[in-house]
Amino acid sequence: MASPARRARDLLSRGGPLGGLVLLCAVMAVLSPSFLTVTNFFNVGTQIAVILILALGQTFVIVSGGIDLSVGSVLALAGVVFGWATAVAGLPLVPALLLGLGAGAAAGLVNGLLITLGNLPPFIATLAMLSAARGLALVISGGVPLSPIPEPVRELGSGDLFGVVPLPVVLMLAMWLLTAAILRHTYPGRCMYAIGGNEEAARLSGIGVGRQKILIYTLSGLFAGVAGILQTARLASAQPQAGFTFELDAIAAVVIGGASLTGGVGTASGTLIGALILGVLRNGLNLLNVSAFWQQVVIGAVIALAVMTDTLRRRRK
Amino acid sequence: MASPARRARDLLSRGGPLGGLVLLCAVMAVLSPSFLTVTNFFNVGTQIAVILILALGQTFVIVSGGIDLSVGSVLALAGVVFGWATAVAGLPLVPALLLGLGAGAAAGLVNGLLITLGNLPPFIATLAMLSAARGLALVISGGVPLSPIPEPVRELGSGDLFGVVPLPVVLMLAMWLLTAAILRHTYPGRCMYAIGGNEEAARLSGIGVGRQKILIYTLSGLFAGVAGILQTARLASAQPQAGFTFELDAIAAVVIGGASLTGGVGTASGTLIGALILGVLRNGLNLLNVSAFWQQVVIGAVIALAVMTDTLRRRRK
Amino acid sequence: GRGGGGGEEGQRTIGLSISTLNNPFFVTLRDGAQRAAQRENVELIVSDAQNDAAQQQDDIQAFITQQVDAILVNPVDSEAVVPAIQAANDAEIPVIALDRGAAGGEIETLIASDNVEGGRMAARELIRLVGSGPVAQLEGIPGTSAARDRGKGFEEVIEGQSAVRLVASQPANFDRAQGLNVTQNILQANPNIKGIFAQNDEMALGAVRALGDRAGSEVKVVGFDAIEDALKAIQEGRMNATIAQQPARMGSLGVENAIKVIEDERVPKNIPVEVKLVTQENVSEFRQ
Amino acid sequence: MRPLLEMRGITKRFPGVVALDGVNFELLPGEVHVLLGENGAGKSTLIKILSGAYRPDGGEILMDGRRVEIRSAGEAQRLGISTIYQEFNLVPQLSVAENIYLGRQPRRFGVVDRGRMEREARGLLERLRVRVDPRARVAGLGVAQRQMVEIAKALGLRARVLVMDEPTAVLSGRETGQLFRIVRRLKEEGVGVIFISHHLEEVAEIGDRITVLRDGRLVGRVPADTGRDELVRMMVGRSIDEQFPRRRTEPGEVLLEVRGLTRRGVLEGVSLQVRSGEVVGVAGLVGAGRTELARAIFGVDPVDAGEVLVEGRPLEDFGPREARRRGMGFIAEDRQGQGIVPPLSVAENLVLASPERDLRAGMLVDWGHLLRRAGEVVESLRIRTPSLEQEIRYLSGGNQQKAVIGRWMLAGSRVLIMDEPTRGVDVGAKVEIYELMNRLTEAGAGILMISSEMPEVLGMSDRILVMSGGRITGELSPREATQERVMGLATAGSEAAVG
Ligand SMILES: Nc1ncnc2c1ncn2[C@@H]1O[C@H](COP(=O)(O)OP(=O)(O)OP(=O)(O)O)[C@@H](O)[C@H]1O
Ligand SMILES: Nc1ncnc2c1ncn2[C@@H]1O[C@H](COP(=O)(O)OP(=O)(O)OP(=O)(O)O)[C@@H](O)[C@H]1O
Ligand SMILES: [Mg+2]
Ligand SMILES: [Mg+2]
Repeated sequence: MASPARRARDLLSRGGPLGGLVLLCAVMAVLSPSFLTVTNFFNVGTQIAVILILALGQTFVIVSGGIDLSVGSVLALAGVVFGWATAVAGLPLVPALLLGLGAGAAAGLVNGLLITLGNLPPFIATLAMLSAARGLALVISGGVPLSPIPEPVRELGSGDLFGVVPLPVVLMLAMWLLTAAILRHTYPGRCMYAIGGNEEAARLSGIGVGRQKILIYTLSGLFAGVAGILQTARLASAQPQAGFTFELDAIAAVVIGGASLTGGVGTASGTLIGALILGVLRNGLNLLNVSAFWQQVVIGAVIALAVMTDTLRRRRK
Repeated sequence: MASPARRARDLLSRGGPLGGLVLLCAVMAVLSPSFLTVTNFFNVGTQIAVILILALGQTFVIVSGGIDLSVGSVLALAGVVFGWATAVAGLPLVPALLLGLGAGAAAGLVNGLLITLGNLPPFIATLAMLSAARGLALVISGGVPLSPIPEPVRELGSGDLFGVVPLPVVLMLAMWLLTAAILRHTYPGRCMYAIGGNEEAARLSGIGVGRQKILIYTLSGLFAGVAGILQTARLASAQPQAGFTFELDAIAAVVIGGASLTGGVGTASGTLIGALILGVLRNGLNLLNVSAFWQQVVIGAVIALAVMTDTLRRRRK
Repeated sequence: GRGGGGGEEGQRTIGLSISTLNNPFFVTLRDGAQRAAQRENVELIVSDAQNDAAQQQDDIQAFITQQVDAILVNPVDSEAVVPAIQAANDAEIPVIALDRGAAGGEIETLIASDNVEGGRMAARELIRLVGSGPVAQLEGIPGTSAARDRGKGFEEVIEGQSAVRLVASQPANFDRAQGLNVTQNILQANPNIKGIFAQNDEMALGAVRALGDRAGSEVKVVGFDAIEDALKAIQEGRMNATIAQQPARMGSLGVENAIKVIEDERVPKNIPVEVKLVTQENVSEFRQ
Repeated sequence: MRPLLEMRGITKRFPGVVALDGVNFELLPGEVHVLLGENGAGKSTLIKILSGAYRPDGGEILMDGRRVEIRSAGEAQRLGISTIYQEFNLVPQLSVAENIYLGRQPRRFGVVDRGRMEREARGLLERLRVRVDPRARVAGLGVAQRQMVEIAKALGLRARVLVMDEPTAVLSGRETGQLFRIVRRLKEEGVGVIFISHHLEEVAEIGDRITVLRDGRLVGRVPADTGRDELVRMMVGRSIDEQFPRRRTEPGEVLLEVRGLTRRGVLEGVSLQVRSGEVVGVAGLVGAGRTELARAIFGVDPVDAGEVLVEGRPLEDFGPREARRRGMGFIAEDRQGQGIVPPLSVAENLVLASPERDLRAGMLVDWGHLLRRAGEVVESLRIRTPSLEQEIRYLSGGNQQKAVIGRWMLAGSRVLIMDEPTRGVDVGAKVEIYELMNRLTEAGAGILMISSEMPEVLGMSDRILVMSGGRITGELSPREATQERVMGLATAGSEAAVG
């Protein structure tokens, strides 16, 4: 009933630094004539696809009050497992894909078990996985990129739908819708908000907090696996170094999108906006050919400004 | 009166994963004959000095319920400002040192202002600074390492006290004692626990939460400045790339040491133990000549185990 | 005497500190060194500094603790490595530098290829391929010596002529995925780009993915390092050239010279390892 | 006499609610001025404006006839206003002494003087006759002890205006008596006290004047000896006849059986039965182990020995999940920490314990169904909220409590464990909750009710268990039970346990 309406209100009035994004786009459009074009629009989409998929998985975790530092490494592990299965072991496409995604989900499952059964803080458990998954990716690949990648997967990285919409953008939007649906319309999704909002109250209300957490981290791992396949598709090779320090970008997208690291707050749309802010920023700096050294200064300043625009606007009301 | 005794009990019974550290050292001692030697002991000390100083500054922040992602970049900025002042501008040692430390503190101050006045979540504010400070370090240095570094500072990186104790270890222990004293015995230190434990309660008790936060982040920046000078001293050159991804190690040391990212909990001794676990682990793997790929897997596994040992032991009681 | 941590009595031990094993180039260097070590019957201990200058100091310190007979170091940074080298000097362990020099301390010899010369070579080849028109450069991690030196040689040559102009130069941090994204963006602002120089092959391969069918034909791509994937791309015509260093040779020369030094033979102060231009004509020589 | 404090035309708006609408209030030196009103009437909001936690949208505050601006808690303290808040404002990780002196720890040469702080805290606690070690961490204290620490903290300020927002809600008779003794002494010293409570007996006992609020407006100011019925009419706008309308039903089969439950150091061999249609009250002093018993039965904390049977079958694996599945419900005493999920809507808080009923295809949340279900409870419990989608953290304390009870009604629990179910609930709502307990027992449910409010225990229970030192020291029927007999059992045991 009121729920879609509430969602729109969330987005416009309080949720997500939409204001920051709009402002940023306006500035870029003025500064660079190449910015406001359809191709560039899809370029930005393609470029944020991998980070956004990681960030969507991360959204589950952050909404539930946790954190997943391992997503970048798990991305690499999933990609390399897939690459190994197809290029080295010579498995057919589907089993290879399942192996890659399975590796991602398995890494997430281990995170979940370490946190619930091992009683580790999420930061520690996923930090350990950050190191271990990267190590495994290196071991499995022998430290070198694995190829060839089968044509259908390479197509996923560079093909288009109807000759216009790049497939990475299609995949990313599908994952976004899936995430929004899980968060808003499924029992596990609602549990994420409850656990993040007050874990003790959730437990005392009979929610199986441990089981839900295991599911949450497994989902994050699975999303990292999808991102790993997509990254492999885009690069046409499986790289053990893929996704290095991506965890910071993924968490940043979620938090810029209005989620709170203390849990209970966050939406798929917010995360999309957060990823877009980061993507538009990098794209714009490239278009403007800003010098390498200054780029980092500008990125820092704009991130702060984009989020501040939003919090100040919210406060004024 | 009872406080030193109580402190010791804290340390042994509940605080910090001392158990994990002891176990780790025991295993290393059995596996490698070179481990249990005085030189190696000081080697580990020298190796963790920079990370520990960052982590001690980070302890203030984490105890107060925040996070500082910028410490690695601020380290580089402080080092480069110092290097520029001495090697390019030709300032005498003391003003150059003050400039370097001042740059660190100033970066921290900006973090604090963004968080209190700008109303930004600490994650966002310090992420922006992570990027901006690194950019400034590159701009100031022109992207090249700056040298020569004056002899007294180089001596700080490689000299000894009484011909045995390396100066980095001396500096690190001094900073550790300072941190412990601030946390335990000063008004701002107690405010950190209060703010981290229940910010609303702290505010309603009349604590100037905003002012204290500004102080906390400035302190973290200042500690990063000290770490930057020490890193410059050890490398005998000021590097714009110094401290890259150190924030993760620094936060890890604090959290492994028993602090909670939700705030209110954490000690200087815990952080020392956390840094030692990381340091002994890397040192040991080098001594054992474990292959580079497997090292990361082992590091991940041991971090998880070290902290788990502790939480399981605590739970059993 | 020696051999506290050095394996069986009488066997030589050499420590090899590598800047990073996350790059196939250095993996090849290590393989070359390991093959030479096997051939010469010495023990080789390898450690990976993961591109962290401080970690490298720690690694070298560990070698000193283990009392190895010689140290091969592939510095993360020429200046940052100095204190560690001095420590080895104090412990009277000879040090040989690989790939990158050291700004101080006593080095028996430097076995390296010249990155600045490689940059120049790449610029000349790109100019030859493009003829005239705008080109772009993909930079490595800002502040690293490889990015500095390669960029310096490349820009020096480009600025010395007027047919080919450098219209965009952006960092992609030696990373393939970033090379892809940044190239897309550069093409957006400069659709008529005729050539791209990437400061390593990883970024060049990212650029190739971004260019799609235009790679190697309409838009010329020159990389650096001659990694296996790049050689394959050149053979297939998707890339045009790369600069080959000879990492395996660097590794084996390192071990061979280390043994000479241990046995008190004299070695020259500089042992240059040629850089070679790899093009479609000669690429087959470089593939194993 | 000139008023110590005056508030004139105070207005405060929150999104969707006008919490205060032009309220006037005054406080004389040496007066205990009681604020009365239903849940959500605006009492806490008024005193939070006084203590600097909120800024008013309109109106002015005068102290000693001079206009003052109170922009922060620090300024309020400097003006001599000290506040005990309704929700706990302690730092759980810190010691009792440090909480008492939070923000103003005694210092020597810039170093916190822990020794002096602990000595002075000990003195304060002794004045309150609270047996708590000043060095103990607050996290380990029960709610009553925490409340006493809050009181000590406020007293330690030696304020001229002492504001107490429902200080007695979690206290049992003994502590309340001690608190009142101290309040009387402060009155003699000329301190003005603002006192908020839902216990009308207390109001008559300690108060001088009463100001009644309804829906954010001032309804009237009357002397403290005004009759109960009159006060209720002013607060609620209608009269409420019976305070404890317990309708007894014939007990049916045993729903809940606890056998020899033991948790070392806290519970010892506790056995009890709750039958269908029965309300079993559990009385005891602070720290008697009643909360621990409730938690152990519901499987929140592990036990060392004993078993719990629901409808004759033992719980298989201890845990709230299993307990809920078997038809148990649990209302925790710490509403903020264990009851509500603050950032979630009222609706979602209500359905938290019965999510499966709003699922379509076993998976997807049917929001329409969910909101309808929640809406019914909001109506039947008269939960005061601007909308079902309001975040529950913005509701007044009493309304939050009703929502937590509503959660288990929606779950259709047959065995309810209620730890201080009417804590912070207004008279009207209290009767509604009692009525609800009647409805539940008539429908065949059984209730285990822990309460520190003696009249409630005596008035609502079909049987009364008295606990002390982690054991059940006696069972009384409502006929034989009197305040004195209950206290006798409660103290006898505890003295034995301590001594
Ligand atoms: N921060 C807030 N944001 C939005 N609404 C609020 C906020 N604080 C209080 N309210 C609303 O203001 C009204 C008054 O609340 P207040 O807490 O003052 O009631 P109260 O009289 O203290 O009730 P109780 O007896 O239940 O404690 C309520 O409708 C409440 O929902
Ligand atoms: N979280 C806790 N950690 C440690 N000790 C606790 C905790 N909660 C309660 N206790 C202690 O356990 C004992 C029993 O407390 P409990 O809260 O069960 O008593 P109670 O009879 O419910 O009294 P009340 O709830 O009125 O404080 C007390 O000594 C109390 O201090
Ligand atoms: Mg209230
Ligand atoms: Mg209790």
